[in-house]
Amino acid sequence: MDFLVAHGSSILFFLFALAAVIGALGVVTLRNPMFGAVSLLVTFLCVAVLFLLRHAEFVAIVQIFVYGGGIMVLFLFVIMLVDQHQLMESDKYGGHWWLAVLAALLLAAVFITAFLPVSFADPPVAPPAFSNVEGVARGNSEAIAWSLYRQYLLPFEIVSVFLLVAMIGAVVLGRKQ
Amino acid sequence: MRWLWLIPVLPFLGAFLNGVVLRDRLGKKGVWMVACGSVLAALLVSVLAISGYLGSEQYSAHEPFEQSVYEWIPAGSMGLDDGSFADVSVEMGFLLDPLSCVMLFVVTFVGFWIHWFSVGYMDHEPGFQRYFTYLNLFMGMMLMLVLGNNYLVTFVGWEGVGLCSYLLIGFYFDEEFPPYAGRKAFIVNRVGDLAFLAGMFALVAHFGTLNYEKLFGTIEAEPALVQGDYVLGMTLATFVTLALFIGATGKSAQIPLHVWLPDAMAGPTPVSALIHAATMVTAGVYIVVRSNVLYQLAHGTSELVAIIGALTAIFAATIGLAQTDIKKVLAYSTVSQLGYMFLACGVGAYTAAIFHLMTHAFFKGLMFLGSGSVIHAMSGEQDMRKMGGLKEHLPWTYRTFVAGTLAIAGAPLLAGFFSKDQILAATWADHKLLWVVGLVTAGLTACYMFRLLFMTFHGPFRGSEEQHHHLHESPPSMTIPLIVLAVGAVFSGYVGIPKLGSIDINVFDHFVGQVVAHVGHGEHHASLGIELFLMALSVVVAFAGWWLARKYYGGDRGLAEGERWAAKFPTVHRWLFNKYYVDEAYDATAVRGTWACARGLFRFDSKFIDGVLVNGSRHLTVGISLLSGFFDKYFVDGLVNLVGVVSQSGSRFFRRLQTGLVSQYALVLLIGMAMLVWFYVVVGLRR
Amino acid sequence: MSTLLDVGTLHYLVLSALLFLIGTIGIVVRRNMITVLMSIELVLNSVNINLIAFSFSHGDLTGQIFAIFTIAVAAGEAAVGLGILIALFRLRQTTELDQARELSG
Amino acid sequence: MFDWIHNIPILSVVTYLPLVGALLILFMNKESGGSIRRFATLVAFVDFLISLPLWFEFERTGELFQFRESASWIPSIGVRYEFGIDGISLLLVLLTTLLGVISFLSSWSAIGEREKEYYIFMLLLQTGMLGVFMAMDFFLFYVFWEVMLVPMYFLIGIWGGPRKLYAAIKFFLYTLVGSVVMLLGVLALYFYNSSGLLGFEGLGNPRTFAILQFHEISALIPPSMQWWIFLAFFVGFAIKVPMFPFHTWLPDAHVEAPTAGSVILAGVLLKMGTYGFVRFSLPILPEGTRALLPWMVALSLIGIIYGALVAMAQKDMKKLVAYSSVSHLGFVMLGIFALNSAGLNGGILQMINHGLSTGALFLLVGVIYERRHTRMIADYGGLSSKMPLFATVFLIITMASIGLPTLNGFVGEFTILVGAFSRTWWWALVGAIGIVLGAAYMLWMFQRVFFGPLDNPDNEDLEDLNKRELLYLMPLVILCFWIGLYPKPFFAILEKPVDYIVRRVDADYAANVDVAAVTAPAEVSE
Repeated sequence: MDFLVAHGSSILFFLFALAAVIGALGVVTLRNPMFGAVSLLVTFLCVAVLFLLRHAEFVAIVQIFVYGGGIMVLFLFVIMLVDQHQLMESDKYGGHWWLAVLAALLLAAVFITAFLPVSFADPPVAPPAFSNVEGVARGNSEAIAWSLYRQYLLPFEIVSVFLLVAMIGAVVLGRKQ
Repeated sequence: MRWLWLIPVLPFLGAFLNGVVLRDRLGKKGVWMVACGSVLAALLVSVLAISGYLGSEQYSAHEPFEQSVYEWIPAGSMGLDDGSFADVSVEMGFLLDPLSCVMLFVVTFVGFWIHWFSVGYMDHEPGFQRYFTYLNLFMGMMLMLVLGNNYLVTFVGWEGVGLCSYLLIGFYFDEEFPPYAGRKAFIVNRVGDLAFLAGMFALVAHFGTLNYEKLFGTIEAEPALVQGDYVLGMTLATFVTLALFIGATGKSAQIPLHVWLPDAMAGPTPVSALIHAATMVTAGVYIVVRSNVLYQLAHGTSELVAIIGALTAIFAATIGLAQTDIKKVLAYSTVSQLGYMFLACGVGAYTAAIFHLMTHAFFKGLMFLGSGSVIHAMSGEQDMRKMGGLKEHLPWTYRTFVAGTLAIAGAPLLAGFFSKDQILAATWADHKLLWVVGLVTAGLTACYMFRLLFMTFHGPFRGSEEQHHHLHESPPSMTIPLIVLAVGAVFSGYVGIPKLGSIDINVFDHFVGQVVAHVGHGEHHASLGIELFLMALSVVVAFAGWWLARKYYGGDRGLAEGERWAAKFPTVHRWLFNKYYVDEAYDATAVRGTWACARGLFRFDSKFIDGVLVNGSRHLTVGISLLSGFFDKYFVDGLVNLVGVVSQSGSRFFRRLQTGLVSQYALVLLIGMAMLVWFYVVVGLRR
Repeated sequence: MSTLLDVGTLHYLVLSALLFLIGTIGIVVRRNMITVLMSIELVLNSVNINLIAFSFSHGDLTGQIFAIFTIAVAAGEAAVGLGILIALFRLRQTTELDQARELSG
Repeated sequence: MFDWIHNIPILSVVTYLPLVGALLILFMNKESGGSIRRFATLVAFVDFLISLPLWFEFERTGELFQFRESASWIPSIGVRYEFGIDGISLLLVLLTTLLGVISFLSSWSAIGEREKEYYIFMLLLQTGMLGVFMAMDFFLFYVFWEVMLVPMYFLIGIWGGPRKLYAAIKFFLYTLVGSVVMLLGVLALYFYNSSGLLGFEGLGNPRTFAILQFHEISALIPPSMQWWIFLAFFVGFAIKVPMFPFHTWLPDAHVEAPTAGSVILAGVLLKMGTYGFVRFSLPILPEGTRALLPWMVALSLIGIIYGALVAMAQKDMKKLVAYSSVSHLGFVMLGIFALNSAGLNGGILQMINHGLSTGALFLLVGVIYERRHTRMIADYGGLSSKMPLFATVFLIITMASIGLPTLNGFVGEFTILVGAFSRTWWWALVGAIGIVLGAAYMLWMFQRVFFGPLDNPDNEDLEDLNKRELLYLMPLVILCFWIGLYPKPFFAILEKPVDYIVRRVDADYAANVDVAAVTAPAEVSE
């Protein structure tokens, strides 16, 4: 029990990390995109939990709302729009899947060589910057709002314009001729 | 006198009304009433202004009346030749002194009568309103020219009359020749104007002003100012006078810029009378007399002026002997008489030059109008060989023409007699050789003028039957100006009766003499005995001229005698008839040269600058890329082919890279990314 | 053992790398465009994990802000990508990537 | 009466009004060409009306630069938003707004396709040009300088003649190369003023692109460096002027551009080069100017004669006028490099004159081009009888162009040549040959087009000028006469800025004038 208490967050991490990886593998391997989408949803939710573990509460909520809600619904709609029969690939993987796996392993090797020699100093508790607004503890959402609407106002506006453009683009693309 | 500025403005107003405001709205009558009315008004104001000036205190004090209207070109400050800085400014201003009085009167008086004559002459021509617009414009410009109180205002008129001359010579614009003649006149004049400008620049750069009174006052007070070394080994006076004289040769059709005037006869005949005989062409003489202070201080130029004048006089007179076109004869006669005036200027007889200018305006204007009347009667025919015996049909034209001919030939007691003799006397005193030239010219003048008279009015009629049927005397609107000018041609000489011993009634000399400075090279006077002798001699010479003309062209013998005479000297006749081939020579050198130059430069522009330099840099760029293309093709491709030959599977692999499959592109992306990350992270971390 | 259990930034990085690799393999090997799009979302998510991890490690909020932006961009990307998919489907009656070979050389 | 213009940022309003108009046109239906062109013309006209009060409210004897506007723009590199006009700019701004209205009016019938884009580009061009003349910050100047390049490129490239693409690309490349080299000069100045660069020491002043600051340090720049910067500026400006031998883009651009484009090109764009010399090269680099003076004058003189001679050989009216521009701008450059008040006064006035008369010539050529769709001189002849009014206006403008007294060209040319003569006598004489040649080629064209028999049957039913054409030609004709007869107001406006520039380049002048002012004070004040 002590072990559980002492390493609670670690255990949670491993659990959800494992689930996320399994979900991801599901996305890549499942033939039916409908199942793939569900599997992707699992990954999204698990990643949201992992965000929580790193004290990024606001991002976690956004992850659930946007990914789990918005994007997922979008995918499901499209999948339903497109004829089911067509979705079943005649041949699931392309011609060079082994090459891809090889390249991925290569990349993995690179990552490992990159990570191994580095040590990261992690703070034991949540950093104060995550919740402080001008030195007063308020909460993660307030801190993000404070930062987003002041320091990053221009990028924020640009992103909103970008979204507008994407929306118009999607509408134009999806329109019947 | 306060209304001096109104004099040039009135004709401008007429031109504006006729040309822009009314146009044809009031009909022909309205047009000529406006045109003639404005000139008449200018004439009246001129007379009032002149009389006002003659009665003013300024006149008694031998001072001119100057009127500044407004500051025209405040060009800004400028370093003068002496190192100081001055604000150069040119004003729009007018000047009334004895010289401009004479010019003013001649221009407005003769101008008015020629306007009147035109009403009848142009009656049946299209473009009536356009004609009078131009003519009024001309009057305004000419008045600016003679009234300006500085070189620049004079230059305005100078260029302006050039423009009007261009327009009026090219009046019959739907034919080929007149526009060409007009353009030729304008461009030849412009060559002269270039020199005129240079003279003005020198004056401005040295004195900072162009005002006549200020300039001449300064120079008269201190002649050394203009006698120092200036440029090209000339003194300032020489430079300026030379420049102005070149300008004058352009406007007054002197050698070598005389070629435009005979061609200018393509315009309507009253225009020839007004512009190319009485007024505009005398502008050169006017400017030389106006600048007499400078000319007196520039010996060399004065001599050149005299020589050019004498040369032109005899040169044009000889050409006049052989021409058959009635207006061409008169045109060469004008050139010749202008030569006389320059001869007078050159020998320092400035008043004589102006005097001759005035009398010439009367008798040459008269003769041009007379020829206009003849051409009118002959329905446009200008060739004298087709005329003859017109005196019965055109009695008034004949009578007035005789008066004019006698006047120009120097018949005793007519206008030309006095003015020409004054010039010859002054030349005798200054330069004997030039005097001989002048005297011979006088004989030639009498000869070709009587030849003209005989060929036109005497002998049998040689035109067609239709022309004969059509012959008629001109209407009174045309004969009245003839008579008025004939009176002038006969009597205008009496204002300048030469000084004979103690009897000095030469009003003109005293009047205009006021503007002649006495600083250097002045007029020499011959003694009384010699003067009388010279007079007699010139009468004899004129008589000889008449006798020659009478012998070959007079009576009822027609042209046979004259042609036989000409056939005796075929080379001479050909050269004279073709005007010494000067036009051809200019055409072959200057005109063609300029054109060749222009075309050559254009070719240079498109071939070299644009072709070689600009497009060359393009070609260079393209060339380099082509070179690298060749390199690619033969070297790199060669290698590739080698590889292909050695291993076909290899080349297939290369081709397969471009499958169009997104997944494969993504794969390549992935591999590339892996390598990049490896490079940055692993290699970078090691360092 | 304790180092392995003591979850730190390295763990997150490894997880992120794993998701990233799985995502890229999906992008490359799958022929169905919907799956490819979902794989792209996976990759973007792995990036977010990285950002959050480093944000925590450095004690700086910027990583979180950036993650939010990434999410927004991902949303836009999905919308446009799916739009293209629909258009392609109308044109070709298929969602398979090898049917769209306009880029073939 | 016009006090209110002091209370608003008048220069910005004048500059950006066309831009706003262009934005509004974006929202208009492209099918309704009529309302677009009316609206665009209205915008240009309002812009002209707003700019007019500047003429009345500009204090002739007041500060050098007036109607100043100043704001921080990019503080990290010291760029400021600085607007202001002196007398020279004032005249050019008014010329721009006036020619703007006129060229818009002339486009009504000339442009038939893609009208919406056309008017948008024209309005953008207006903004760019106005900004160039008003900017007092080199960076801002450069921005406007480049901004105006783009619409011009499209105007030639889309609405041009048969070889439009060639001409447009040539124009673009030429001017771009010029402006890039100019930018090098600007940067050299910038770094010299502040921190120094590439081995040379800077003056250590705060970083700035302010033109007046560069004027201030003109005496501190070493001569060798002035020489190089002058050369860099020269490339930029000489291409724009254009001076021999950088002129070959001009005939192509002029011939291919639509009428309004030619008018703007000749009337305003070419002036930017000469303006650059007056505003930058002379006052900032007096040493460099003096060192390269013989070369500049030589190129100007060659330009005068060469342009005139080449114009004589042209068969295409527009090309003839284009080469005549080379000649006329040679005069302007000669006046500027006479380096005295008379020369500069004349040079700047001649810039305006050339804008008016050559602009009008292009309009006139455009008028018959619209009717007959040919610009070849040989296709015409005897038009005087069919189009008397047109012939009259053409004649007046021709005379203005060849410098007939009482018309504007003469005042400019005379003043230029007086200035040149007093500097070195033969400069003026060589230059004056250009006047003779000018008469030759212009009259040759006039004669061949308007005189002679009307022998081409296609010309039988040509119509004379209509009301709209008269409306846009009349202001130019009136201005030609005004400047020809009473140019004093123009000289009065130029007096102060010209004095300022001459003082900077001619130390002799500064010393002498100041002495004169001390000894004889306040006698000639107005």
